[in-house]
Amino acid sequence: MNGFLMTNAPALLIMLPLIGAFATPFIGRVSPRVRSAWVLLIMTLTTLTALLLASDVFLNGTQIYVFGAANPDLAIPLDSGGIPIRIIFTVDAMSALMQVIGAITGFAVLLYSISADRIHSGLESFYTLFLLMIAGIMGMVSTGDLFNFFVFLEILSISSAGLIAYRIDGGLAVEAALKYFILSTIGAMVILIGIGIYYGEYNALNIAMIASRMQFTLLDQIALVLIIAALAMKCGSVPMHFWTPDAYSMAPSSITAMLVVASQASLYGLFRVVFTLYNVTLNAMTVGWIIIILGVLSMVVGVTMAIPQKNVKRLMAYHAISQTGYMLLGVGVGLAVLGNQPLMESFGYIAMEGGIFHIINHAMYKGLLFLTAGAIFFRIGTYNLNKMGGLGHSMKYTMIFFIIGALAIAGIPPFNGFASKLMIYESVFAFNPVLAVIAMVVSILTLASFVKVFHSIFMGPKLPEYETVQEAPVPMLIGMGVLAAIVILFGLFPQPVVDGLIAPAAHALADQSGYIAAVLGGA
Amino acid sequence: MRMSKLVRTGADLLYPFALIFGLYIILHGHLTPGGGFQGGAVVATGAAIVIVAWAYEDVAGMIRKVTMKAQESAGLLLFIGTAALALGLGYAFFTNVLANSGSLFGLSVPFGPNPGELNTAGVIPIMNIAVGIEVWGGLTVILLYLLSGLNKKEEGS
Amino acid sequence: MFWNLPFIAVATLSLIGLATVVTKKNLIKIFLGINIFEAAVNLFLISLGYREGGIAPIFTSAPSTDMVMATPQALTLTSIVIGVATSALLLSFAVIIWKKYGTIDTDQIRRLRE
Amino acid sequence: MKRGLVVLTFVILAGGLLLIPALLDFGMPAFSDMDDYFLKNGQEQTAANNIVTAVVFDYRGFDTLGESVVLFTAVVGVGLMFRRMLKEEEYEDE
Repeated sequence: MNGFLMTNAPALLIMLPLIGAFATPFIGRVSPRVRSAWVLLIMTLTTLTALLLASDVFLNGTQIYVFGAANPDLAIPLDSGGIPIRIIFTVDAMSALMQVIGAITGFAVLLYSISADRIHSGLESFYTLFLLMIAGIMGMVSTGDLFNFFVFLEILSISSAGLIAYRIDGGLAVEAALKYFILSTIGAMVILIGIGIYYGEYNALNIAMIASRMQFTLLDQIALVLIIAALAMKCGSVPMHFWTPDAYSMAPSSITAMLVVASQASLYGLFRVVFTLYNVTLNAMTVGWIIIILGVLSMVVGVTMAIPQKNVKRLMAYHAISQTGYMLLGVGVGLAVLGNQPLMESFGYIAMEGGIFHIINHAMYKGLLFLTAGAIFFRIGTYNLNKMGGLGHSMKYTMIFFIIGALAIAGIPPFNGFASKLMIYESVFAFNPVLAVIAMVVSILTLASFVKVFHSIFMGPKLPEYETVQEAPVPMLIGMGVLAAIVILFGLFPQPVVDGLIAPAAHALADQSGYIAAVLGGA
Repeated sequence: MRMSKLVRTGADLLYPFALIFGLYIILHGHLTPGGGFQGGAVVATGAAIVIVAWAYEDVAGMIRKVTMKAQESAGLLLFIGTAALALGLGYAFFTNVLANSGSLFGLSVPFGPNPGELNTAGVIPIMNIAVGIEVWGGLTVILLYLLSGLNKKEEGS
Repeated sequence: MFWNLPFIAVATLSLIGLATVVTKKNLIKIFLGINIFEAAVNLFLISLGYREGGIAPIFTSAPSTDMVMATPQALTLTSIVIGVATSALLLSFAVIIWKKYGTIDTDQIRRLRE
Repeated sequence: MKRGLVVLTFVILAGGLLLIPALLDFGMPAFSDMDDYFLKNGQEQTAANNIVTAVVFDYRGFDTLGESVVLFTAVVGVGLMFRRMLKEEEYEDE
């Protein structure tokens, strides 16, 4: 039984949420309580599978799963002459890390959502789409096949668009969803053109196979530009960021926290293409600088747009853009010195680790912040900062969670944001001091912005219209508490996390030949 | 809006033919061009003709959203169940366990052109049927939803 | 390069589609632009698999075994179904927008801008 | 400024797309080993005469599952849009 689970964990990771999603409309007819229990059960099982798979990957190295083969470990059929012909899931340390992020955030968000979205209609469909979103994220981060990546990307964007429009809200939410969906459809089609170019050149769809045949011709450069542009748009980096504030602010808060993870799955795709598909064949300095510039622009533009916002979720969305910049900056610096082993050893790996550590930290604290915004909305019915005030008297726990999230995003010491930002500062300073200074200034501006938000939400006298406001319900607090606990834990003990999870992920990402060898065998 | 009697009768007459043609495409997916998606789309087109010819209120009684949704979910569950069949037998997800097995759809085929035999291809015909059921239900229910959404506006304004 | 006509058609069609998306103000026309772009991508995929003189890869009563590549056709099939699903959701968004705002002109669908 | 950005993206995209016909040869793929494998062994391994179906449902069956899921997702999403809303859900947020 254990062996069966271990072997088939990658398939189960997709199957469980899918079966859960297909059955939810039926089960939803029985009673809301049964439906909640069912969704929670499926999510728990998915989380356990993800953790099991991740532990397996971190202990025993990259796991592959071949769909449709008699033996799921045999990537290359004996008679095929050394080419993989089926869809292969390749779960290396980086994928496993992303799966853990998706699973834990999904679990916490679901706990929160069961209580927070109770008053709405159409909840069977809501949870169906939620599970499909989880399946999309899991598929995107674990697949080793480009076309499969595209299919899961589409599952993710369609379910996200449906969920962003969920509240309808006099058409506003639909408008935000429409904007997001038009952009992501065009983005996905552009990615498909890139995949088609690879297929036309190398007659392969498997990432490892294309990587082993990669010659970096002019066509490959076109494909690289198309894919980087589309994925940078999907992860909300600056030149194409304008969908982010709309979508993040109009979605239900629980979904916004998941959208953060969804955009990080696109970020993962970007890193996977650059590092695994191309690696040293591309001009690492140029592409690295492109990604660094995208990152710096995102950081600066995000934070400057955030400061004047009146809507608390829009403000947080602009901060999300700014934090995405840190990840791009860290990993971009790692890419810029890729192939140069001494520089890589001295600061390249640390920069990549910082960027990747920031992905997991960002998912946790930004999810936490969006959930607190949702809790406030749940009780007082508005996101407008000018209408809030004095809530610290009645919503103490929410206030504490907000403080934890805000200090973490600003990079204040005992929280996890500090740990990853410190790694980024140190390594980026060694690469180019100006970039490090910009990163620090952005961090200070973030702190200033959140101090202002904190003041206008929680401080001041109790307002008369919020006399009867109570603390958020317990399940919502538990959901926020899970994320807050992780934020504090990672902040207090960053070293074991970096050594155990982040460093293997960064090395797996940079190590193209290891990835190819895991699929194609040999080297 | 109900169309003229000529159109309605014509649509009713066309519907069984579309149904049979679609089912033929679904069932022969592993032998001739076509398959579950294409056949399902043909059947759904038959339903679309009926929907266009009759008014929404008439169609809502004939083709029910709930049944179509259930049909779609059932098709998907059959599809994923067929794929998971291999897991139970100790192979990887999506393995074609019935091909060349001698049982249902289990005749083997040698290489080269041949006239075609329906009882071949293992799980592929089953998956074709499952996908056909799903697409049939899915496309029809999308049409019904869009139509009902447009109808509500007319009532309101 | 006359023999590369399908690829030239792909480039032209995608530019037409994208230009429609960028310049038109009517939501339905924007969706049509997206559909044209999707059609261009599908055409691109299917032309990648063509081999000169090949027939469709179906062995039932096939006149020869010199066949075109099968994978692009499978990919195109997937892509078409995804396009259908996308169009359905986009159209339903347009219906809701029309019901709530009374217009499908993108210049007037600007209530989110703050 | 925004207009200029759009035009710039457009020109770059047009250049990239028009390079494709100049660089790829129609009807003469450089590699074809994966598809030759399907054509040669597909009939015996899957017992299906239609190799496209064999690829769709056997070799790349997982993609097809994803594709059906996309359709299912769209149906659920459309259903969500046209659901009957409760009274207390209708709020305008500033």
